[in-house]
Amino acid sequence: ADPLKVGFIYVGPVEDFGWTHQHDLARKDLEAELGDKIKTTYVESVKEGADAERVIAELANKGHGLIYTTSFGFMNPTLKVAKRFPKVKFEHATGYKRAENVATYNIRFYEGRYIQGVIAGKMSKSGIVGYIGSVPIPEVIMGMNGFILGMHSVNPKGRIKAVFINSWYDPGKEADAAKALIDQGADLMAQHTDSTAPLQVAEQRGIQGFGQATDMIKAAPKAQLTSSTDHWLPYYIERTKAVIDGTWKSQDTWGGLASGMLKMAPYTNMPDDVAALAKQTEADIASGKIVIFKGPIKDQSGAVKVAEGSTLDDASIAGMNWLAEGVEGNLPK
Amino acid sequence: MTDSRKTAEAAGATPLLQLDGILKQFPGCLANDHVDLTLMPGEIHALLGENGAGKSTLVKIIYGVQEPDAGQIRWQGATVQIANPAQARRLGIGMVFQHFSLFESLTVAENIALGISDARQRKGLRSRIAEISRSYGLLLDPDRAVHELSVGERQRVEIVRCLLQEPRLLIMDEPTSVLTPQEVDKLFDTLRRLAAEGCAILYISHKLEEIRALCHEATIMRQGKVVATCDPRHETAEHLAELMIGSRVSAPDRPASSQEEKPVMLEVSHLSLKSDRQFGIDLKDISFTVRGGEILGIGGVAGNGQSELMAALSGETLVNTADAIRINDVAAGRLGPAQRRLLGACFVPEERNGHGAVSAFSLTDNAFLSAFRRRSLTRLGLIEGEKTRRFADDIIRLFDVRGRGVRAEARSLSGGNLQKFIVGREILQRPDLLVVAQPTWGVDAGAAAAIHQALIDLAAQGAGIVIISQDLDEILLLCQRIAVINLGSLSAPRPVGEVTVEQIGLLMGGVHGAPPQEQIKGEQPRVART
Amino acid sequence: MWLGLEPRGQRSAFWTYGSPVLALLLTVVTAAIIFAALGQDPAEALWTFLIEPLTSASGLPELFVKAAPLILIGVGLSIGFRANVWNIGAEGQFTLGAIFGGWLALRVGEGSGWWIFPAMLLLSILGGMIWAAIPAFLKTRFNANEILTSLMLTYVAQLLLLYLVTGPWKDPEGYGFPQTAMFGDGATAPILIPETRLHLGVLIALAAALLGWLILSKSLLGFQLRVLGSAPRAARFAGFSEAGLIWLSLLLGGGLAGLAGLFEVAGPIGQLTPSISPGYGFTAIIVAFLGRLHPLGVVLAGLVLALSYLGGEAAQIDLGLPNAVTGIFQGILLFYLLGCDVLILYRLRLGRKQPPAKHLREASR
Amino acid sequence: MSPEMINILLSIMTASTPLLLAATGELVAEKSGVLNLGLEGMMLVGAVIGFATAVHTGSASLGVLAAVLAGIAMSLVFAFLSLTLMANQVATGLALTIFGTGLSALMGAGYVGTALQPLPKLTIPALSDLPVLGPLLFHQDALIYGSFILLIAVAWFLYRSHAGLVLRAVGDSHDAAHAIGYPVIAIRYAATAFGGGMAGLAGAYMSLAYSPSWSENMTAGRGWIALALVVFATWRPGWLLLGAYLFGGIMYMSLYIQGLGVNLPSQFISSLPYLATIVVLVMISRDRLRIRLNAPACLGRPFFAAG
Ligand SMILES: Nc1ncnc2c1ncn2[C@@H]1O[C@H](COP(=O)(O)OP(=O)(O)OP(=O)(O)O)[C@@H](O)[C@H]1O
Ligand SMILES: Nc1ncnc2c1ncn2[C@@H]1O[C@H](COP(=O)(O)OP(=O)(O)OP(=O)(O)O)[C@@H](O)[C@H]1O
Ligand SMILES: [Mg+2]
Ligand SMILES: [Mg+2]
Repeated sequence: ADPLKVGFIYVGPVEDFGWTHQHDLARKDLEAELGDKIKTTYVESVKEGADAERVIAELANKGHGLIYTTSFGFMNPTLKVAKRFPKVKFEHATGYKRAENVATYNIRFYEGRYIQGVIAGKMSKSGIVGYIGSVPIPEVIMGMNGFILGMHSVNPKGRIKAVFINSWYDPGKEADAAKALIDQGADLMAQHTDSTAPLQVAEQRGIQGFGQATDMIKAAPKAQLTSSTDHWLPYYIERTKAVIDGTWKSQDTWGGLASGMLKMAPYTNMPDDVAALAKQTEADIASGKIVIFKGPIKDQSGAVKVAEGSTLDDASIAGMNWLAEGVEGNLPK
Repeated sequence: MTDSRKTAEAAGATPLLQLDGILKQFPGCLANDHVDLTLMPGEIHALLGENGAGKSTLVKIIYGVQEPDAGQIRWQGATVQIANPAQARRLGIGMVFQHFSLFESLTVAENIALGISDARQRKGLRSRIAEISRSYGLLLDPDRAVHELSVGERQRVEIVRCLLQEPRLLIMDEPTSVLTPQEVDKLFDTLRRLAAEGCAILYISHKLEEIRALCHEATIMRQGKVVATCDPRHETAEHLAELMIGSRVSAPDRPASSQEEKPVMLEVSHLSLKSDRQFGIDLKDISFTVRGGEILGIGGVAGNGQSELMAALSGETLVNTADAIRINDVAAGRLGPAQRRLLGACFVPEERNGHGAVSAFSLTDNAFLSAFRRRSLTRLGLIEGEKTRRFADDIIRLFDVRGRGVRAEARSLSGGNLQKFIVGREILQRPDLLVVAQPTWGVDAGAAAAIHQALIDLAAQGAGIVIISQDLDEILLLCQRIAVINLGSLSAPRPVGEVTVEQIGLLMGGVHGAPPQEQIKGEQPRVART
Repeated sequence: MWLGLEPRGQRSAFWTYGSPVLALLLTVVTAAIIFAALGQDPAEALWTFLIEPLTSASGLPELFVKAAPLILIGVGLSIGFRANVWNIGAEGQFTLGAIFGGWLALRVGEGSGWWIFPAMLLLSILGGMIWAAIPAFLKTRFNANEILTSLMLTYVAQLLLLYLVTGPWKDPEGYGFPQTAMFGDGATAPILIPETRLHLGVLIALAAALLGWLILSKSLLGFQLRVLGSAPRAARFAGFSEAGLIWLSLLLGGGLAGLAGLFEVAGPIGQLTPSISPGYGFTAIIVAFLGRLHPLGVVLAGLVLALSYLGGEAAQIDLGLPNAVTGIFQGILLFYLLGCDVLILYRLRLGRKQPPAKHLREASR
Repeated sequence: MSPEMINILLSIMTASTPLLLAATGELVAEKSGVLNLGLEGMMLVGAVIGFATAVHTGSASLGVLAAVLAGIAMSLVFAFLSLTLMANQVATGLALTIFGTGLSALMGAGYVGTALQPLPKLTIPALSDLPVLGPLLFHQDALIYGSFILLIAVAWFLYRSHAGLVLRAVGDSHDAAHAIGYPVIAIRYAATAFGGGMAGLAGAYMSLAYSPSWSENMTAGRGWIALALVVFATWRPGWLLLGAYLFGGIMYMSLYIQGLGVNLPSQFISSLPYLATIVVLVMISRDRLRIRLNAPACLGRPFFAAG
């Protein structure tokens, strides 16, 4: 049979070394894995908005049987095109709307954040972590909350100073934000933006921090403690094979450490006991021994958000719009 | 041939400068057509010709600003290629441009330094400026910015810049059009002294009387060619004019000054206005009236408030009190140009390109520019193309505008033709009041005569006219009454017959004219020559 | 001197139209060379880039959908540029138009009524105008350079939109994601051809171009704008109000940009999100110049630019070329156009300037 | 002064330096009458070329040099179009920015994510160890010192040297300068090239010192702010320094106050630098007289030498 044509739509350039880069790595590996059973195509730097629908439709038009749309902003365009091409299968990353031929998938990034928080609780002397956020949306917010919960598990006095730079990628601004946070006493740096700038600043200023999306150890050999890294390949192999086999069904996948979609870069630049604790935490999250969003959890104002004894369901996590106690930052109301 | 030249040549002296068959072609016009010219040391040589005859082009070639297409330049007998002004200056050629080449934001000393290519010569510049200006009576403060200077002072900067180079040839392109009679006398003294010291002077002017008073020799050009050489001291002005133009120029019929009282068209009373321009002149308590059929002349040296007055009259700047300007008995001080036109006033500004006309627009569009209201060239906010074209065509026909017709762009017209077009556009709107600035500035005799006649005819039909001009001859020729503007104040208008040129000159000189001779102390050191 | 220029003294009618054609040809040649350098077959790459996008059934409608905002904004900008009013903040005005119109769409929700969409149009124009009124006010009142103020306001507008969609206007059922609810049917731009995305905005863009041309070349208003741009003193002399024309240019440009913004969010996008424009406001500047600041030229230019985007995507899908090729293509096209324009007023003279020929010198004796 | 204050000042110095470098170059170009709006494009190309060169050669100095040359090359494209072919300078500058953005993205694709060690700090023995002044003045990367030296050199050149006088004269009246024999176009080419070189340097600062990496559009509008700075400074070098540090300070402080937990949506705080630019621009521009006194009278006007 003809090879299955698999299309990928990226929001950034393939070389952004963050989000898109990880997807594209997986695409290449997928092609290597499945060989001549598939043929992949990608379109990079597709702007969220009117362009997305056109490009997705164009891929469908050109005979692609499976299309991965890899940014939240592609959600509605994906659904619109899916309606026009019922035979084509669509996979949309990070969204919540599904259809007969549209599945969704995402990674539980907050699990990695929790481990980072645990490490931070051990490593930070000032108890203040600088956290550079991109845009105040649930995915970023749950990361911050996961981080502080992890940190509080070993240091209940720990604090996060959060700054939103309102951009996913702006090295200059990220560097400035890192400096501002360090100048305010932060001695560890966490980031939910895609450039290596904050880690580089940390390295220059002689403090440490965490990478994002990929292993950034090369940019900050002395500063990086670990990094939560995205691994889309297992999912892509499974879903692509399902299309080839004809067993594909619409579903929602939210994979974490257990599924291998989230991995932690090596624990470096830290004492052995901290590394051991981190490894243990990682294993406990994967095994379900640690449930991250388990009560009691208070928000910034001290109001109880998750009661003692209860845990948050996935829907509440996915729509998280409050910052937990210990996070200093502001969300638009 | 003149006496001095005869003796010089008899003595076997080499000419300082010899031009041989200079040819310069511009697209669509042969600016210099095999021009020959010989200049002896110490000679004051006039270059005469109507607009566009090629005078400026010729001297720019001598000064290295432009390159001749053919021909030879010999300097002290040796053939030279003058590639640029710096080289000209090294040879000992200095030039004062028709349009000054000064930098407004820089100081006098900086301006002068810019004209000196040799770094060594710039050493001790200030003391040398002081020395030169003392010895020639050209007082200058080296630290003042040029934009603060009067036109006369600016010219002094240019002249001092040349003198510092110890020139052997000084070229002056229309130097007197911006000076008061007293300043002109002063300039002539300087030039005569320079000539006596052996410096040759090439002197361009349209003012024939001046040339007769100053120059030893004259070369007359027409359409790029040399048509005659003569000794101007032995010619009448009328003959010189005839040589220039190739035919007789008749003076316009003087308007009959009727005794009966016509209605007042323009009444300006106690008009005071702070200039909004950077280095503009404030208008101070200006009052005058103009009646129908009358032509009032406003003389004065450029830069004394003429442009501010023009702007105040045309409505381009508004005055605070509406009553300060009344047009056709309506208070108009707060009305803009459009409303003033509807009251019956039309205007011809001094600048043609970019002010009176848009150079990139066709003549049709330019006809529309200021006339669409009085000629009702719009309907429902749209331009009536055909009607506008007819109007433009009328202007071209009635005012003998030579060009490529109504579709030609304004920039493709020569200055004189564009001026005729603009004057025609305003006159054909049948104004009750016409305010004209510099109606014939830089316009040759033929076109000037036509414009003068049109103005007189308009007055004869009952319109009131104000002419703001630096050209005293023009005012004396056309106007019944004359007033002089100086530093923003206007003298009381007086009938032309009752004032002498000297009186007018004094009014024009006012405060900031030529500095009094007494201030110049000490004996007059000679300019050293090599 | 290897390149001499000689003023013609008059616009050349031929080159007024010839120069963009020449620029386009030179761009195609250069693009072919770049493609070859990137290891592609130039002919095939050019085909993919310029022709292939139009061959599919949805190609032409998509071209117009992409071009419509560029044309709408470009027409407004070209009118302003003619008057020397350099509004480069159309991107921000576009955003405000979307916000204003989107506000009503969110208020009415699923409600219906014939008036909703027209009212959204008016609101979006108002929004764009308000954003453009700021530079107009700052320029006429304080003499502040509109290039810089309008540009800075673009960043502010984007942050405002981001604030709204992550904050107060966030879709309550959207899991906190940064976007509003989808607009209701009553608040969505009518589709002209079923099964395509060709929406009313395309027609309005073409109508705006026609109207813009009428205004610029036939009306008193357009005349005034052109005079202001070519000779500000002449405009004052003629009694045209400079401040008034600056206001008008900016409001017109802002209003059209706002309208374009609305048609994007109420058309292909269907909601407010943080990224509603792939830089239309900036691309429209190229469109305006490419269209020689002539509204009808802007239509052509808008289509050419839209084609370059579609072509860029096709080149990625079919040839695996990087996306940056599109930006380079656009930059080069604009460079060539600006360069070729010299031919309108000047004649080219190649070769070294000749010293006066001997025979000419002889003849001068 | 507390160590925190010193750190804040150091951060502001870093944020201000690219602005100062780019604006110094633009000042010289504008003084000669050339308005080059392509700063952003030239900075980006400088940033990517500088970065790539440093990666391949392993030498930051070579990277800086290459960035300067790249900036010059870009500015010469601008100069050819706007000076030789007399294209509208505003349009050409915009085109340069669009082109530079695309070109840098294309050239830089392979370098995203590559990390580089930042420019070494120049420590001056003994002096660098002084309290307060030591870290502020004697422990910086070379380009921060360079930005001061270049600004002083430019101020000296413009107001103390004859060549600078000629350059200002060309900007004041190109016709007069031509008439007395100065090669207007050549001088403007040189000034434009200097502006381009400085923009390239500013780009190199971004990619080699500020956050040593390359990413698409990494200058993020700083070229435009540098342009605004020249107007802000009304073309005077001293004020340029003040302006660059003021803006660098605002850019940095807008992030700093967010970290303090001020109760304002982050988007509002993020928009502060832009709003501040507008406010300052308005305050400066109100004084029309000063603008006209200092602005080069021929700014942006094409020149054609007849003859
Ligand atoms: N740069 C140029 N390009 C084209 N034509 C030119 C140029 N300079 C001068 N001309 C034309 O050459 C002719 C001679 O001009 P020139 O300036 O030498 O005249 P002029 O005798 O000095 O006149 P005026 O008395 O008005 O100063 C005119 O027709 C003029 O239009
Ligand atoms: N970029 C531009 N800047 C300034 N003027 C321009 C520009 N482009 C064109 N023009 C000129 O402005 C004038 C008016 O242009 P307009 O578009 O109204 O007329 P047109 O080009 O002849 O088209 P049409 O007659 O079909 O309306 C023309 O002389 C035109 O050539
Ligand atoms: Mg002349
Ligand atoms: Mg037309």
